[in-house]
Amino acid sequence: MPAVNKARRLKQAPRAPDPSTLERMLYYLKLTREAEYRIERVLYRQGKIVGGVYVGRGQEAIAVGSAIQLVEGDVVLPSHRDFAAFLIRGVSLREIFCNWMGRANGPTRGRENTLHIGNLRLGLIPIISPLGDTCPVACGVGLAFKQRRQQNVVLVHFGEGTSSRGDVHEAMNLAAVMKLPVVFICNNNAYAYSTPASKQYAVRRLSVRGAAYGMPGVTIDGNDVLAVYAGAAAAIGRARAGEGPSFIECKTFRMSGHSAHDAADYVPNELFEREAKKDPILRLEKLLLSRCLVTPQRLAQIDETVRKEVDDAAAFAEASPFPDGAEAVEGVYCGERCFWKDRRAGGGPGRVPA
Amino acid sequence: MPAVNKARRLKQAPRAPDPSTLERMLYYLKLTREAEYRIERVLYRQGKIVGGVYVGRGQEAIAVGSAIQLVEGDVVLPSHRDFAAFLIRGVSLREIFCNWMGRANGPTRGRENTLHIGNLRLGLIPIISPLGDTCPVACGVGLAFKQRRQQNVVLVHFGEGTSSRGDVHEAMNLAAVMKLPVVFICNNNAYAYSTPASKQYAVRRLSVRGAAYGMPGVTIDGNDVLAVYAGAAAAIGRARAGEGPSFIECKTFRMSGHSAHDAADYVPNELFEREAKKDPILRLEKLLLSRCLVTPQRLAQIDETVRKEVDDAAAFAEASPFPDGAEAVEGVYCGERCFWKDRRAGGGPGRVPA
Amino acid sequence: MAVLTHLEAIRQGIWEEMERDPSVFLLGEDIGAYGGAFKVTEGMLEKFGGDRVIDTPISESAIVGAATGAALMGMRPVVEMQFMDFIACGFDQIVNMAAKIHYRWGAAVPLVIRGPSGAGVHGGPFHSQSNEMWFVHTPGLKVVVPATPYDAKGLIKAAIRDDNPVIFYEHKFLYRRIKDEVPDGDYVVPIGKARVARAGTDISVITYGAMVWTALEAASQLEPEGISIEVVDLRSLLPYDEEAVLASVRRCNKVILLHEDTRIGGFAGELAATISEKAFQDLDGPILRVTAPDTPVPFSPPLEKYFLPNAQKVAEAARRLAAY
Amino acid sequence: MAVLTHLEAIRQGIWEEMERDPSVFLLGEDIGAYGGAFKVTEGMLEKFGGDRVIDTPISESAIVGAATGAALMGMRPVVEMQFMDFIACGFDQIVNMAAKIHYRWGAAVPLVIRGPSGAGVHGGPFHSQSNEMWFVHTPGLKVVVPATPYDAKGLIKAAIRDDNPVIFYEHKFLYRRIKDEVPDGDYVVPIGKARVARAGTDISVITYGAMVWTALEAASQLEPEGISIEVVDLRSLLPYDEEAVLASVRRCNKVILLHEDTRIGGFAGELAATISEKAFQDLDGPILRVTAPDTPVPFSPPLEKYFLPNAQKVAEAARRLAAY
Ligand SMILES: Cc1ncc(C[n+]2csc(CCOP(=O)(O)OP(=O)(O)O)c2C)c(N)n1
Ligand SMILES: Cc1ncc(C[n+]2csc(CCOP(=O)(O)OP(=O)(O)O)c2C)c(N)n1
Ligand SMILES: [Mg+2]
Ligand SMILES: [Mg+2]
Repeated sequence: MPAVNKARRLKQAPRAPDPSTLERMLYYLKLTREAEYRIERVLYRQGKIVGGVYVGRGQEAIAVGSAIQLVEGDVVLPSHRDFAAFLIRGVSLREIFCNWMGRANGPTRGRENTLHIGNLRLGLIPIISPLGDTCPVACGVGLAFKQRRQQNVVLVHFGEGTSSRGDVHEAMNLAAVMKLPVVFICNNNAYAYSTPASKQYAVRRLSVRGAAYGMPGVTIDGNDVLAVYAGAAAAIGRARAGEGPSFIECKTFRMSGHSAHDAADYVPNELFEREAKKDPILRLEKLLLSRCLVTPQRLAQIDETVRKEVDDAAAFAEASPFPDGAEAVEGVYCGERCFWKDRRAGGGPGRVPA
Repeated sequence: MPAVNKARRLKQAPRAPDPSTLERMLYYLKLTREAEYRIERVLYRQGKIVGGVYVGRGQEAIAVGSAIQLVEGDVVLPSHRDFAAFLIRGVSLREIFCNWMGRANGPTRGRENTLHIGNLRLGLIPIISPLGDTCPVACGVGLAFKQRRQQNVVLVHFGEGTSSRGDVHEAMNLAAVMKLPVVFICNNNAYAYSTPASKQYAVRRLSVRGAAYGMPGVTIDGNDVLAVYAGAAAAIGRARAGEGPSFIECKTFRMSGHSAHDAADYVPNELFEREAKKDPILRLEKLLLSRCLVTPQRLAQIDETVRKEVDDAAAFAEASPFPDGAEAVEGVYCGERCFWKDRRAGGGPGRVPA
Repeated sequence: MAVLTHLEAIRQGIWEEMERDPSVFLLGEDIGAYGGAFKVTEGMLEKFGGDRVIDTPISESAIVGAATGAALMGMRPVVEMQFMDFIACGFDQIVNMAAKIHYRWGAAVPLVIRGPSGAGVHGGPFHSQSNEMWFVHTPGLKVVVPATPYDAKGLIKAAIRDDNPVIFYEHKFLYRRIKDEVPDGDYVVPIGKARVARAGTDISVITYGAMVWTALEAASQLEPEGISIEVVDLRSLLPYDEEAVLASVRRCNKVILLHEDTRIGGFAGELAATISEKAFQDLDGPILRVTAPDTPVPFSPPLEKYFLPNAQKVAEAARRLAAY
Repeated sequence: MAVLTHLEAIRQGIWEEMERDPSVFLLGEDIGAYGGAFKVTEGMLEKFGGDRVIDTPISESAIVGAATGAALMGMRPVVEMQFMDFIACGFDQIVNMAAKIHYRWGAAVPLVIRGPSGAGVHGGPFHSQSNEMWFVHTPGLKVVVPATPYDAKGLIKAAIRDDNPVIFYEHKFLYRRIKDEVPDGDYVVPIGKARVARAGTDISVITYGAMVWTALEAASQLEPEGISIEVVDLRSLLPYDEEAVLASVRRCNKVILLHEDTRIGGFAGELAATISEKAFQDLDGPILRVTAPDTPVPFSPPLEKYFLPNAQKVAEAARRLAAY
């Protein structure tokens, strides 16, 4: 299994990943795909997951190609479909499965579901359901970096539907005015629940919004992990150099319903078929094979590792206890005898495990 | 005194005003200037106006050059500095002064102050203090027009400071997606209270925001009433033709403090001096004289009329009674025995007095 | 008469109003082709067309503001919040714009904002809230909280016909779990009139929304113990039926205030203040509250269960009070 | 000891905290060169520099959200709302993002949102609101409402040092009208402890904010009539000092709940519920409320005067209650 990115300082990130990074990206793509599959298509259908289930099938390259570049102290605020960001930053699959299944030993101790997992040590601030709210929060993270003359960056992901919300506007404007080290990444997967992009905005490319605030705006192929990598590298480089925020529109497609209970009848089947051909995992596999950066045997190994990891996490979570109901009333306030003491998440970001 | 615009239907408004419209515009510019002067520099200082006093000195051309083109059924949502819009739509100076002075016979019966005057018969929806809130409301007005296949338009004014608020974004996006007949007019007077435009946004021209939503965006000289007229005419024409919203940035300058108690020490004196030379009234006077569309005698006449009207309104308001305190608890809800019955403002816009 | 679920009753109410009055139209996210996240508006796009069933971008503030603008023009917009939790994103437009217009300058704002609220379906902190008190505390609004299919249909019609902004809470736990006979044709349940859901003599349980069913369950449990519970279903919180509340207190002389919402600043406080001012002489025991504790709504089933009031908790309070 | 106005006491408290702790910084509209609409932050830009006194665009939601993000990074942002009325524009970020983070995943959110609230200066419906109840009803927040310069300084310090989001209400009517001796150096008034502003024996008036002064005025008026009023200043509403409230009720046995905020859903309800549950036996008369009526705040002086509670209204209620 590829090692986790070493903490380091980069003035300017390279625009293209080295071979080991390429393999790590493939691994995370596959791990994400398999883990989400298990959650959405197996555990949910078995009734083992209660509550909403959202997956990022088909759009995994966005989180992978961007989060892979983060270093110690950086922060990411993923959307509800950026599973890979959590893995890359160092949240274990076991933790994630426990959270999804409401177990006591999950990172939120059963208070939250899905990817609502925060960990400041790992530089992760989770989404909340009111969409767009994380964009201003990302600005504040960037502001703290700037105030402390820290060369860190913040990535914040949101869907094209979310781009309609006022908070996204206020945040992008604030970031531009204050020159904050924030990278705004729009995961444009063509639908917001049942609403197609044509009913969400009236421009050809959302990246034109960058210019409206005074920051670079680009539209890239979000299913091409190398394009994401390059686009994110440029934006991260700008941010680290103190040149301010950027906006990246990643074009992709939601290869699932909005959530597990949604059959997505409103999406024409041709679209699914057309988009399936652009699958980011297949594309990266093909590339690595063609460049002889990976062998078919190695691919099989990765698949095997991934399957085992997911098996392990699912089994671990299923065997984990539910919280005691009475815990519900604890830990509303941060104070001396903190409910969270042993797993305290506060106090600024720490280090990504080396 | 020039007659009020006759109600009529226009597919495409002419881009340049005829001579009688030019004189009417001059009249409204002067009437506004004089009325605001009386309020801010006389009555307020005499302690006869309690509460905040905001004026639009120097930027009167924006409301005049746009509202003058409205016809029966159109609606305008002015900013807190668009005094002229109220006059042009047919609110009397007496009513406005009574409102400002909290009198019982003012249009809000003392419940509201300043230009918070609504009148649906006259197609006027007032601002509320939380800035930007009127932009979504303007969309709803436009939506009703569209649903009813009514060829009317909506104008909504807001400051460049207000453009930072999420509601403006949500409204502009909604209007573009739904192709609503809304004209967004940004009164860019270089300051938001003490905050200069450079701390408000990071682009050279706010009009670039138009393109970000998929609507035309132009920047024009807001101190040139003819430029405003032409810009508004184009946008209104588009809207009436069902071609959707437009965005007009009117560059101007706030020739006053933010409010009457603000000496605006934060504005460099040179700026005031430079901007004073661009005064919209002087410019229009000069133009009309040079084209022999008005004589110096006629100008003096207008000044005299204006002074008398303002004298009359101020005297009327001063002589008007305050409301009875017990009225405070009436009319919270619209119902059968409505407090507002006799002056009912609801039920769709009516006609502009011919 | 047909047997309808809570959800179907709401749908039928909206449907009939749209047939009756061409100025009624719907605005919200995914309400058109998809029929709404809970399918309340299913079939309406086909029936009433895209001019009257409008899918919007994700922008709650613009949605509420646009509805207000249309209402000022004499239309009767009915806004769906996909979950009532997200009403916080359109909050300013509701409390500052829509709520205050009539008082400020006299215009009518016939606007309904409706959507699913409440917990019990493991929705976590952002798909489970009961946030009615923000609006109960905003003069100029009306706040409606039906408990039965009959009331849901009659009250949504009253809300749509009302000339004021009405916030209409639909409890998602009731949507498909509660069924009842509902008259086919037109009827209206007036806003502001409570209903005695069950008559009793010993203790009055005053409540609203999904908790009406909890109170009824507790009443059944207590009957064999010889404790007679009266259940008052408020139906609307702003305005609320003070007379009905006081009358029930005067009948039973003991009172429990029950809501799913959290405790501090919940509606029980308002009721307690009114009762302890106006029925002080009639009280034979302390006023007890049964509410959710003051926390966000937790996700995991055991936590959520602990969080929510239920029949057992009501019954315990009633036993304590009966013994007083 | 120096004699400071309410406003100066707040300024001094913030100033000292900024000197003490480099992670404290200010964010808001016109707070830098201009020193804030009411001049609370005057001189701070010069003293602490542009990295710590930051003028923002007009975007309350971004301001609150950014402050939350900075707080998560270990900073201690103090946000100014130019008027507390505009907090509605950042509402969702407060109630959904900031308030719930600690409960959801354990991080600390040391954030203060402060600004002028309240009526009495003819500010009209949007510069006069008392909207504290929205936040009192949001678990995870703290809500502080000082009445005296001493408390204002000590409580703003406590708020800044608190690891939770605190909403800090400054009454604009008190800003320059109230002066008092305030210790120069460092002291903290703990959040959650009430204060007996005046001891008495007959009737307890429980209140907060500017109304503390109204209660004291009423108490003076009633003294010659032989009615002894105790005035309890709550200082904070979330958490609030239940013990102090109950102790005062037990001393006086009669109680008036007073606030400037409107009635339905106001804090008096919460107090009434607690008292009528936990001090039921101690009450010798109905619990009376003196509050603003349920309307927006009107502009014109006679209307605003009618709207606001005052000493006369409190005294009348007290006479009624004394005669009970
Ligand atoms: C403010 C707000 N409104 C509505 C919702 C309900 N909702 C949840 S996800 C979603 C669609 C989001 O679309 P998009 O931003 O494109 O992200 P995607 O799900 O496509 O990744 C909606 C409407 C919400 N969570 N928050
Ligand atoms: C949401 C909101 N935040 C803050 C304020 C306080 N405020 C009133 S006017 C103003 C400046 C407005 O600037 P701009 O939009 O440029 O309009 P201008 O006054 O310059 O015409 C501010 C900050 C407000 N009214 N509403
Ligand atoms: Mg999407
Ligand atoms: Mg301005």
